[in-house]
Amino acid sequence: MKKIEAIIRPEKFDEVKNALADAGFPGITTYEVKGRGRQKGITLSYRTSEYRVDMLSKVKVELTVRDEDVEKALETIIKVAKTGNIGDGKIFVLPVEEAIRVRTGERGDSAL
Amino acid sequence: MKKIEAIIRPEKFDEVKNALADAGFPGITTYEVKGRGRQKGITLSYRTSEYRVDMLSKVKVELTVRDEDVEKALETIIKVAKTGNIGDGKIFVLPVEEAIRVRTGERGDSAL
Amino acid sequence: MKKIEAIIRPEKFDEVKNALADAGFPGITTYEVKGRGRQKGITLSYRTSEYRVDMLSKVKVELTVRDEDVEKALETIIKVAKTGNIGDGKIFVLPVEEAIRVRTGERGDSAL
Amino acid sequence: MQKLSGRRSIAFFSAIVLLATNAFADNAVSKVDSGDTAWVLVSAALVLFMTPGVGLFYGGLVRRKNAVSILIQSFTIIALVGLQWAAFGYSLAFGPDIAGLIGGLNWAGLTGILSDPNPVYAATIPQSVFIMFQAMFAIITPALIIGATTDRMKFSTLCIFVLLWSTIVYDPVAHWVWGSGGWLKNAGALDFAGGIVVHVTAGVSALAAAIVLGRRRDHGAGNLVPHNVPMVILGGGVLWFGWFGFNAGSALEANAIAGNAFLVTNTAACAAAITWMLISWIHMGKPNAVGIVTGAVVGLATITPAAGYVGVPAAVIIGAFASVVSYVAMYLKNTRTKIDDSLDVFACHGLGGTIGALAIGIFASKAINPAGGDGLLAGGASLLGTQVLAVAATWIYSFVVTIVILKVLDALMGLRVSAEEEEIGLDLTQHGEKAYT
Amino acid sequence: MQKLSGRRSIAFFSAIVLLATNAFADNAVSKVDSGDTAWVLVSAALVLFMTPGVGLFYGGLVRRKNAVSILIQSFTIIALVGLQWAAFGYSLAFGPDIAGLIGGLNWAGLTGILSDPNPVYAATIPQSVFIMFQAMFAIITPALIIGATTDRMKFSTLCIFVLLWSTIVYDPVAHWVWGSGGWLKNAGALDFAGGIVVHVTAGVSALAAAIVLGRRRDHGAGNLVPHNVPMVILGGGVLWFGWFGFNAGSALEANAIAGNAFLVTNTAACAAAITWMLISWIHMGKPNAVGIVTGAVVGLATITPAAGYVGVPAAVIIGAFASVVSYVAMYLKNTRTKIDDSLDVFACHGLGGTIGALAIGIFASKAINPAGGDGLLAGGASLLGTQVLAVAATWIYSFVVTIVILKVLDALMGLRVSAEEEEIGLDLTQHGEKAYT
Amino acid sequence: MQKLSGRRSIAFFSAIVLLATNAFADNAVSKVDSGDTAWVLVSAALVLFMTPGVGLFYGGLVRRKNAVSILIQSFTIIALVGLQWAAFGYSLAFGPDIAGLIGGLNWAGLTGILSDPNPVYAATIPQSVFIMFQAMFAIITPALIIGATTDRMKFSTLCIFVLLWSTIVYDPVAHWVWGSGGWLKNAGALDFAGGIVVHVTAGVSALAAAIVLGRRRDHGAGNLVPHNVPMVILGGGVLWFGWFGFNAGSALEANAIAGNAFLVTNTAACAAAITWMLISWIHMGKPNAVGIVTGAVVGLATITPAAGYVGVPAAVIIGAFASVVSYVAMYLKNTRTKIDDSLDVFACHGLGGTIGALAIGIFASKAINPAGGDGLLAGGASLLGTQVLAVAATWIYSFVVTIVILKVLDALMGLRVSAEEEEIGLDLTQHGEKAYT
Ligand SMILES: Nc1ncnc2c1ncn2[C@@H]1O[C@H](COP(=O)(O)OP(=O)(O)O)[C@@H](O)[C@H]1O
Ligand SMILES: Nc1ncnc2c1ncn2[C@@H]1O[C@H](COP(=O)(O)OP(=O)(O)O)[C@@H](O)[C@H]1O
Ligand SMILES: Nc1ncnc2c1ncn2[C@@H]1O[C@H](COP(=O)(O)OP(=O)(O)O)[C@@H](O)[C@H]1O
Repeated sequence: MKKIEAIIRPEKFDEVKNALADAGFPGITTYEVKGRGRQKGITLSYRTSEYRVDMLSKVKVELTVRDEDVEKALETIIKVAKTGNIGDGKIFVLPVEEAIRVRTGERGDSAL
Repeated sequence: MKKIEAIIRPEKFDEVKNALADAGFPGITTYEVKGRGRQKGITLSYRTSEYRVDMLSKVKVELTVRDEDVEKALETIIKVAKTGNIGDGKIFVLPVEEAIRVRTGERGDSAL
Repeated sequence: MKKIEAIIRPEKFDEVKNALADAGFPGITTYEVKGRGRQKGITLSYRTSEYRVDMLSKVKVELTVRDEDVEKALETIIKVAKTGNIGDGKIFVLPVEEAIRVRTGERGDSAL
Repeated sequence: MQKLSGRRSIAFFSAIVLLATNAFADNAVSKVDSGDTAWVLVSAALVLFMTPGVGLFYGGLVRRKNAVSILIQSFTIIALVGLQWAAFGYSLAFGPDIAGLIGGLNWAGLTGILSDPNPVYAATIPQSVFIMFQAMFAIITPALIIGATTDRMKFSTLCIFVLLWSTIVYDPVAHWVWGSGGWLKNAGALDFAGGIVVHVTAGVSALAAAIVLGRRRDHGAGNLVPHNVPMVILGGGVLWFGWFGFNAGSALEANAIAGNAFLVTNTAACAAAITWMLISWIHMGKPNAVGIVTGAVVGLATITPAAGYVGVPAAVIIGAFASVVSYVAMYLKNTRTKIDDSLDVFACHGLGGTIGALAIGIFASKAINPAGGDGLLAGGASLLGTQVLAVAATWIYSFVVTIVILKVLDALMGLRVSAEEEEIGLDLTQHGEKAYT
Repeated sequence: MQKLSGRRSIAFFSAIVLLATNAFADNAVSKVDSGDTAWVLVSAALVLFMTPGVGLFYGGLVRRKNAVSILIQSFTIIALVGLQWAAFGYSLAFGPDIAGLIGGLNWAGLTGILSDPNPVYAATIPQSVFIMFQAMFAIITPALIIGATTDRMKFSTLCIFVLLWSTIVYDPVAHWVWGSGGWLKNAGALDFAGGIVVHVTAGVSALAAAIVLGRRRDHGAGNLVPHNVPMVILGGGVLWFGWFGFNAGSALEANAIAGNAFLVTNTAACAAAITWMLISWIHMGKPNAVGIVTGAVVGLATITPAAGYVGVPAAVIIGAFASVVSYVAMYLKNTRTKIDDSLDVFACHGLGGTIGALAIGIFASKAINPAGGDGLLAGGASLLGTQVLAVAATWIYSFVVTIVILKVLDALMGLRVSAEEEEIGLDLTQHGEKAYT
Repeated sequence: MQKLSGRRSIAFFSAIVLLATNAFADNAVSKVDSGDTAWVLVSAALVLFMTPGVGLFYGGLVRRKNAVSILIQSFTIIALVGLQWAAFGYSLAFGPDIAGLIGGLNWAGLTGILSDPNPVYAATIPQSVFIMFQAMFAIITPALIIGATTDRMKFSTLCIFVLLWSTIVYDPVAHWVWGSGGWLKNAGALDFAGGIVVHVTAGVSALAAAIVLGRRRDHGAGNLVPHNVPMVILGGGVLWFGWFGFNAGSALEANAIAGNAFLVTNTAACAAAITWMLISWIHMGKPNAVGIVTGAVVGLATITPAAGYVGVPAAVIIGAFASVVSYVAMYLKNTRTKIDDSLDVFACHGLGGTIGALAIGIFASKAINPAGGDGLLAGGASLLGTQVLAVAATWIYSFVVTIVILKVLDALMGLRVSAEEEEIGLDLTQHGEKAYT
């Protein structure tokens, strides 16, 4: 099993969520995070001043999938999350040694 | 070392937290996340309409433990987090290569 | 590639963020988390009562780096995040199998 | 003077006294009654407070990314219309009549007319106080409309729209109904506190604006949920509080008519809130909190035109009936149409104002207000017809002129933000700010 | 008429004048004083605003998952009791006396009694205004109780409870103390603005309700911390603001008694807030913000019955003393009992109202209000006894009847939500809404 | 009595009547006018409400970790100064004059002076009402200062500072300008509603405090962004609402002067808000929401001293000009100095009050208020000089004495929290609370 961690634009989240479900990945966990990368940040203003905020709001979507499903999930996410502009985000793939369904105690792929 | 990531019902969090401490795992980090799985989501209403929210509030509890403690920690969590209903959550186990205590610079198991 | 997860004091975050950028690690993702460790928690008061809150606000900084950069990143974080008091936090290092830049589809080290 | 005035006797008597005590009088403002003045001053302040109240009510209903946007829109409208009113708005609405259609610009700039009462409108308070009380009505009316255009309208265009709309829609209609010589006033139309002038104009214009603007890009996606329900409830509380100034203040005296307006306002709001609660409980299995507050607002809007003319039993009927109609209208809008009147301004205010204005034709009674009229139940056959005329004229005028204004603005400066800006939210893109950090 | 009235002379004179100018008078409402009417109208609006204020104060104190629930409970109570009051509540409380115990239903529906003053209660304002002012007291009282039942009571049962409680507890006690012919009023009991009628009934009933309902499932777990302290402070600010209407409005005239009530109200609140701050600073090492606001509310509640009868020094003593007692009571409740009066309604209002009502028996002085009485310090020996009687009767009656109502409702429809619903929170389970998204 | 009084004639007449009807009069309070009393009672309540309003306005601007801190500071100041005022503050400010500099302690404790009007200050309302109206001014003034000291000042020291500052700065300056016999009043200085007494003292003292305290440790780091913009806008709405009591209430009668003050207050706020919006739009490319609210507050502060003396056109000029000056001052402070007047109290209130006070010397006209004066434009050459004198004296006195007080307190108990406490935030370290959980 692999864990896919995709950091995406918040405004793309609904699309990614739906695309993943359509592609057979209903199970996801999401975080509201702030990120910095190559993107310059945004300019906010307060009274007479402007200031740059370099930590931007992002959504991190996390899903653990069977080894053979990794590519499909990655493609699904990239397809809808991509705008072509800096700040589209990153995806990381990590090894997972075990998965357990709390309700039943099932382990391994069948717990996903 | 392994990292245990348990996604549980928010209302079970206090019990899990206490159970882990009792079982010898005081060190935990938690996230407020939203998740979707087999659970159908909940129905919210707004004026004359109902709508389904498929991303539900969950708590993710994360703890890094020594290899030999993994099973004990898993059992502890499952015991209290389980209600038997859909939405009880999932636990993932990931390999951890190194742990460091910032205060002392200690590394490895003793940093936990 | 390795993923570095550093759980630090919130008040140290700005310093850590800047130090990482200066050390050549602009790309980071951060979470607002709550954590418990050896730290006793803080005492809050409400009307006539005091109560201890054992889950304290922490910031988790996450960055994926090339294998050869791990030590440098760790040192950078430890140097500024350390106060010497209990509650300074922990750093975990996890293996990452793949990284992808959503915008371009690049993979591997060059996606970082 | 439209109101029952037990104080006329005192005013008359005071006049005699003044002849005798003239040597001691500084000037002739002695017709001013301090109690009435105190009440209308407070009422003006209360109505001013309603506009941030609308902002909170709306602000809680939108998503986090547009919260600053709608709150600052309502706040800015205070400033825009406040200036317009002083510059020429008051004069257009209440100035010397021109052909029953509009006031002359004689009082533009508000100089030289402030201290003495204008007995045509309010005989016992300085005209400055009447001007300010009316200003707050002119202000809140466009602030209601923004519930229909939220989440997608350019801030710059909105500012221009508000100024044009106040001038071309609000001021004329206010003149027709309330201005001395206004054609609807002359026809005998009754609108105690602005059911027609405020709620019908705002509600119908909101519908027009929603149609011209088109839907939000993610309309219907089911994620358009209130971001802050406590803020909605607070806004509802501020509105209820301020509405006493709105309705009971419209008596323009601190007298029994004001007392009646206060009482029926409260009662109608209660009846409407409970009715809405019960409908949503039956329809959806749970009593919806936002719905209960919405019901109260519908009740308050609906009783507004009638508050000075009807009694307690009528108030209960009016409030309850309005909730049913408004609920059904929202339901049909959501299920049968694609119109994105985002926060249901039309269903709340357009229908509320209409129902209330027509209800006068049924329930009004001279026993409650001799300066009012007799509706059907009190044997007055003609009033309902007049009310229908007034409402119909206002509907048509508001709808058509709003569409024209918006089409012109669309051509000149564009109405909507870009798709990307809409996705990111108006707070960041229009104001460079985030609601919460 | 209970109040000192320098205006009686004017009223008398006006009467003569009216005979002379009768031809010019529309009717006989000329006894209405516009200044008094303005003041009581405003006061009624202010007291209405206090109920959402209570909602905010309580709403900030509960956890996030129950915030909508308590806010909408307070809002809904406005609507429920507002209707009940118009239907029969006012008549039960203030209608023609039956055996000193209750008003008759003669005025049910509020028809035909609105325009003229009812000189028995307030000689210079239309009765409609008196009715509305009193309505707001009837509304806020049960809205105080929900601080004891929060986080676990079924919304449906709460609605029925409120209607029954208003009818069987509030209306009778209001009649006893304030109603013409009420047995406690006849006995000479004094309660200027509702220390007995409002705060004792609410506080003691809250205690009863907390006992009958039982504790929250996670009571004592130490995680019951305020979810939004700014909301608590805002609520406290709204309450302080509105309380001027509550207390100074109870003079029912804009006169020196109102001025005194305003002044001692403010002073007692200040003294109580500072006292609480100092106690918490000493006791816990830090001045607790929620505590400072709580202290102010305790001071406001405590001065309420006495506001029209005592002077500034007494106000300082009363406020400071009330904070000490309330603090100790909360501390003992938390450490020595298992009672879950969740937001300490009893300690704030039950004890506050009691202390204030008894303080009248000590500090009241006819030098301040000739229509009041003389307490111990002014040489009046009997007043304290009467006050003890009034408080004791109200304690017992409120406590017993509340328990009976709740036991009956428990049997009929159940009082508490299920354990699972309580865990998930009332917002989602009772209303299908989330406070913040 | 400072105000135009068409009611003097009535008062005189009433006096005659009273002779005739003396037998029926309870006492001699009949000079009290119920309408004026109602208005000033309400105004006092409105000004009280402004202090939590300032708390919200400031609370939204600070970071999350200091939100409770600043909100409870403003709340606590109500209690501290409310008590000080009753104990001796009122007497120092308005008591029998000593050498033009300060009032005597004759009225300390406020006994025996409450019921009758004090014709020197307000002839038609009980002195208790005047005392309370003035109390609210004494309260809000130090509550403005905390915008400069936020995020770093110890709560204990702040409490002592507020008590000392009220006593040594506010009370004397209030006496100079408003007290009977005050030297600036005698010199003919005009300050209708506190531009000098409130805004100049607060703004200049804030500047002094910012300098003495030094900067926040992370000042300039660019992360000092408002944590809750809706809270800022709500605070701005509450302030606007309350300011009608502040300014129009300062007429101390419900008359045409009050009406004028209400009107120009609203107009100046509108002009200032729009001006700020346009400047920020041009300067930064977007209309800043916090800026629009800030502009309104600047306009309200600036018109304050002039509200009873100038007309509508002057109000527009004053409001717009003040926004420009305040904007530029903030910009220069941020770019050219290291001063950390954190929430720009000086630029808003110090400059606003100064501009408004000087504007009187230019725009005032006896045509608007015979009890006022004639400025340059009305041919009055000397008034401007007097205003300059009053402003200059107040600047110097406030600045110097504030520095002295703070230096003494620094030596005795320390001004700032520790660096670590500042990092963690004042909510946790000073109060043991978190704003949101
Ligand atoms: N090395 C990294 N480790 C962890 N998160 C990263 C890293 N680099 C970027 N991110 C996350 O990805 C987001 C997008 O990165 P950015 O560099 O702006 O986009 P792009 O890859 O399109 O240039 C950042 O906001 C941050 O949250
Ligand atoms: N494949 C997955 N990857 C990551 N998180 C998941 C995955 N599947 C489920 N989850 C998380 O677990 C939670 C519970 O899952 P759900 O399927 O509802 O429960 P159950 O396993 O009892 O059927 C979800 O809300 C989501 O946060
Ligand atoms: N075993 C663990 N697994 C995951 N997170 C941990 C673990 N131990 C500690 N933490 C996190 O690190 C934070 C700091 O730990 P703590 O023990 O208080 O500090 P220190 O290491 O200086 O003694 C905790 O608040 C928690 O978020």
